[in-house]
Amino acid sequence: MNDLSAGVMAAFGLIFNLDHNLVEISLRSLAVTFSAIAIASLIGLPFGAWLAVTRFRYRRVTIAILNALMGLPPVVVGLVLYVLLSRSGPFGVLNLLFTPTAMIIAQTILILPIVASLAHQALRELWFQYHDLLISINTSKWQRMGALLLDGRRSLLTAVLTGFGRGIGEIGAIMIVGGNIDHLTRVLTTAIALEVSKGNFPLAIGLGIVLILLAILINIAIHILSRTEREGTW
Amino acid sequence: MNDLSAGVMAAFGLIFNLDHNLVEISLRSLAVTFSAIAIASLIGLPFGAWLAVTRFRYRRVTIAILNALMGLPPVVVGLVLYVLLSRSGPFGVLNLLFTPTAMIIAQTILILPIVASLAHQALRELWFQYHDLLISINTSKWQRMGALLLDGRRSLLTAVLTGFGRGIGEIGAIMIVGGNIDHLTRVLTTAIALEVSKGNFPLAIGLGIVLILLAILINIAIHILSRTEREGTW
Amino acid sequence: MVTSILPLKLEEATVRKGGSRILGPLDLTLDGEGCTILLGPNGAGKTTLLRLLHGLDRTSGGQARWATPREEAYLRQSFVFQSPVVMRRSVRDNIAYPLLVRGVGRKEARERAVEWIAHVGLAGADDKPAQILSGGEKQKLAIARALIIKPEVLFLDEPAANLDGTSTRDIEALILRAARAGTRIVMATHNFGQARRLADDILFIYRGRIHERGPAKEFFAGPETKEAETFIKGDLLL
Amino acid sequence: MVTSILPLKLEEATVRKGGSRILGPLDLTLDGEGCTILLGPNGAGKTTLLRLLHGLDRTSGGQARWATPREEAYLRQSFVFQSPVVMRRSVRDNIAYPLLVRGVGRKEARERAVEWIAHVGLAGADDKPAQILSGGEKQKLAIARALIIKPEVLFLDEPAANLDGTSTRDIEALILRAARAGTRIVMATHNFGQARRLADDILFIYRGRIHERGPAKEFFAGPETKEAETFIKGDLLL
Amino acid sequence: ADDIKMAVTTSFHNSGLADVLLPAAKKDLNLDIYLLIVGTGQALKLGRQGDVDAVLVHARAAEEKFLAGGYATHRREIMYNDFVLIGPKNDPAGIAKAKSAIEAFTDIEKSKSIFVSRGDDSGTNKKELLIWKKAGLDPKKFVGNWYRASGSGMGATLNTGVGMNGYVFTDRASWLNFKNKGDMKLLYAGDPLLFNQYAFLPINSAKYPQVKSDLTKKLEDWLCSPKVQKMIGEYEIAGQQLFTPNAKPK
Ligand SMILES: Nc1ncnc2c1ncn2[C@@H]1O[C@H](COP(=O)(O)OP(=O)(O)OP(=O)(O)O)[C@@H](O)[C@H]1O
Ligand SMILES: Nc1ncnc2c1ncn2[C@@H]1O[C@H](COP(=O)(O)OP(=O)(O)OP(=O)(O)O)[C@@H](O)[C@H]1O
Ligand SMILES: [Mg+2]
Ligand SMILES: [Mg+2]
Repeated sequence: MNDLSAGVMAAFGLIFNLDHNLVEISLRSLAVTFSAIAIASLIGLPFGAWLAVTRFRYRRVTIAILNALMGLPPVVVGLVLYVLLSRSGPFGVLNLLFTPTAMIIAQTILILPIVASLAHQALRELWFQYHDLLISINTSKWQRMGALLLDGRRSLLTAVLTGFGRGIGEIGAIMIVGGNIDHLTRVLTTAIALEVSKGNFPLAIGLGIVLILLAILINIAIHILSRTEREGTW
Repeated sequence: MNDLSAGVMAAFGLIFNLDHNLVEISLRSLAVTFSAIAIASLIGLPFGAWLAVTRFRYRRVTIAILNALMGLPPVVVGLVLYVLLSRSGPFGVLNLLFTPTAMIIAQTILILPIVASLAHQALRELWFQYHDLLISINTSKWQRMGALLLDGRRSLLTAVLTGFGRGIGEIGAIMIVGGNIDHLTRVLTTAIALEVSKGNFPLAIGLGIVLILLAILINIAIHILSRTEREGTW
Repeated sequence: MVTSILPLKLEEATVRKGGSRILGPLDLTLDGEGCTILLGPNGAGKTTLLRLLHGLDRTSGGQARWATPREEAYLRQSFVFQSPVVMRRSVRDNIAYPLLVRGVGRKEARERAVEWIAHVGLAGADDKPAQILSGGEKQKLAIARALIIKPEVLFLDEPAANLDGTSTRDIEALILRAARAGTRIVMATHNFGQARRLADDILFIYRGRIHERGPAKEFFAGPETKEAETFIKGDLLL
Repeated sequence: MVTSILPLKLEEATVRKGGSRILGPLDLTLDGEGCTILLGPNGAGKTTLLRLLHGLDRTSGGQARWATPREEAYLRQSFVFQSPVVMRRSVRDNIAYPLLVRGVGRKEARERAVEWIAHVGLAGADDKPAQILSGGEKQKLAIARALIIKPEVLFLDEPAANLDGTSTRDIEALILRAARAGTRIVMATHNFGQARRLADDILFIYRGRIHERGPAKEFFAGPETKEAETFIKGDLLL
Repeated sequence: ADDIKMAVTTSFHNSGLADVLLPAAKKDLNLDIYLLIVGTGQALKLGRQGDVDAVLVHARAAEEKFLAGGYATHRREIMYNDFVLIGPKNDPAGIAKAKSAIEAFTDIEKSKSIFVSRGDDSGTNKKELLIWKKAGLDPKKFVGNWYRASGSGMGATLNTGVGMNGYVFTDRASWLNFKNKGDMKLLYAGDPLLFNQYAFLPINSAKYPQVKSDLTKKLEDWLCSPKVQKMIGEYEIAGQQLFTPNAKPK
């Protein structure tokens, strides 16, 4: 219990002193996860829309697999990526291992199925409403996807935010491909793991509190900016 | 690359020999995550429904926080739980640390916000359709929640499956409160982490493949059983 | 029913939405028996008024009060929406639902639902998912669901808009029967023939206000206001 | 328009849903000009037939063929649904959308949408979110959205069900004008007055079949089949 | 069967010795030993919290502090092995020819070759920092990007080292048992400075009554028994002895 209160104190200490290290790793955390979520949204949202408007033979299986991929174990993703990016691997020449880029790639892989699957789920309901109309207007598949993405943008927010949450709290994959190297690839979660392994629980909990506060702040900010749940929307 | 193909081979070897250890830790993985998802669904689905049908002052903030909690960093959850369950912590007398029960608690905490938040998102659309009717029929809040949960059960599946995916692939929290003890709390993900730390990549990748296959199988099975996406549903 | 939930009184009631006043301020007392028909052009506020009376929309100013406590009042009234809302269930379960909500056992509720399915002319559709019904069939379902609780007040928003001649007649008969059994009917329609057949009195809604009110015969014989006259002419010209 | 997309030919066309045949088999040729009205009881299959003609439902047997390739044909027809579907956009953007889909620039599309908003009597609603429109207003939006592309064939499924007298007359005028300008009209309605005013010929649908077909005058004067006679009587009895 | 929980460091577990000792303990003592494999700091933390019955670690100074806090009843040395320097086969810093550990470290610093440190305050990390200190160098002041503190366990650090083709300071057991050796090999070993002592610390049951003192006593006696000491001495990987038992009989 002392560790918990000490953790809260540590969090306050870190925040109020704007601890130099804390700022650095927090910014790196945000940079990595924002990049990953941007890429994942760019691919995942249209894919989700595509899945919503397209009927094909193996659709159910595809959706089931996509759902399953939401649970991709981070350690495995990190490991496979490590093997691919390592000097002796096929992409070794790119020299990406132990760089933030590798971490972004890892998180993108983890987040993408989440964004795509939740986007599909959100747009399915809208497609159910729009189906007849959009077919009647003789829209192309691209136009249908566009209409869904545009008119359903509010409900896509949850998909993106879920992906963000998954990314910012993730550790298994980025630990392996990033290496948790000080001043290079250390982010909030890997720093926490390090403090845990040192037995320095108060600091670890303190960093954890900072991480959670950061996530909550960003969520509230985005909700306010996008005005979801405004009384007027329904 | 050799590691990858060796990993695939290892996976086949493990599966076809029904490796005794593999079966044990796979079953434990499933038992822990199924328990956690059952508890999280029992609480999270009704809570999501409640959020959909209730308008209160701090609703937006609550939703934003719930979204943020989807990204609860597993390590932090594990750590806080450890401090609470430790012998010198307030719940030490329960002797839960380093037991599957502790792992179930940890995963439940991680999964609950996901299930609740995605359930809310799924039911919001349905509530939009049902709103006038259910108010007109003079349903109580409980009856509204019941109607949404019953009629929206198909779309709740994604929420539950997302939670399942998060749980089965999770490692940060269960490592700390479970301890990755052989024959007691070792599950697929912690076994993978152990092999990675031994540098035994083929076996780690092999176990990872088993884990992913398991997740895909379960997803497909549930999709088939629940007949989502049947042509008839829309 | 021990005490009646009527009269319902509106005092200076207004409804604002999206920043502009779309209804009122208006005073209205609804009591006694019979059938009141709401007439008025598209967008006049008929639906809004019905929703206000039923408690689906709140007053932004003034008030709406039933003779009994809210709780009590809302249990004993039904509403049939302009575009029918059906639940993702079988036809039977849709119609039985208001009974379940009021504590009737599942078995009895289903049995009574089946009776009502016959009354509204949906026989044979018991087990169909309600979503696949045709437009008119959904409308009939909605009417059965409203009547099954034997409401004391029944609000209907263009319930026969999508019905064929025979169905319209059947539904009108059901409404009249309910009216005769003591149910207070308040209904919006664009069908003048229907208004003539059913109405005891007419509320002419125009630009969010009750522009004219009077017994049906007098209204159709010669309305007092110019707007109502133009409105009736609009239909006659058809 | 170089070649016409008409005639549309149905040959032994059937539609099955949920295991049972709900339409057909039926043969039908749709060509020339004018206005064909579909009449028939609730659940007869009018909506299904319209959807089949428009290509929203597929034949389960037999076939439906346009004179031009599918692609071409579908670009030059519109549909107004029984319960209007509106997109989560402003009224103007809803009406402009079919033009955007056909490659018209955003600016021009919006300008033409504004004209049509006036034509259907929605003036002033340009920037309102379409979802908040009243039932009749949504119906008008749907009609504007269908007419803005100047379709060669226009399908309407009870487009005036929720309209008041004046609006009905206005919309009928728009439909007649389109018909005179060469648009082929196919429309389902339960309003006999409307059918009389608009129809060149009548398709009487009964239990999923074309039970009777003929020029409007003759049909109303005295239909050939007993079922059609009963159906007309059902309306007259009102 | 009885069971106890013991926190051990990753480097001990990576050696594979546990796979030999655990079944033997089960057979001899009918005792299930549940191992918690964590960093040194975390292992001692688990002990301080009373969540394990004993710890087996290799960080002398930290152990003394632990004892002084009254968390363990005593400290019993069991065995030792040694630390080694591994690195790329072409050995850019030329440490293979170094005459002492200090010289090897200095060579690496001079050539600015990549060096991946645990950087996690573990026993291994503390020893590494001690050697830098003895060499008159301070990693905190290193310029350039060659000294990389990976902040992770032994296995993860080796993986990182292999991935970067850099030097890594590790214990012999972890390296020999490590599967992902890549292009790396053992380059320097043998300085007495690299001596790595493992000690067993049973948790004080006066502090935590739930601690199974009788069982830890039984285990300690067993570990120090001639038979088990011999087993430890005979444990080999690839023909190399990993540990030297050195328990003093009581
Ligand atoms: N949320 C809203 N914000 C602004 N205006 C609204 C909103 N909801 C409805 N309105 C406007 O209020 C007016 C009255 O709507 P109402 O649905 O009551 O009309 P109505 O008389 O039922 O018409 P109809 O005969 O077409 O069904 C309409 O012009 C509509 O556009
Ligand atoms: N998916 C489905 N499965 C089974 N039956 C269906 C399905 N969809 C529609 N039907 C049935 O087909 C019949 C014809 O429906 P349709 O909507 O074409 O009728 P309609 O003539 O337009 O009726 P209305 O005048 O009430 O609009 C109805 O009885 C309906 O219940
Ligand atoms: Mg209305
Ligand atoms: Mg129809």
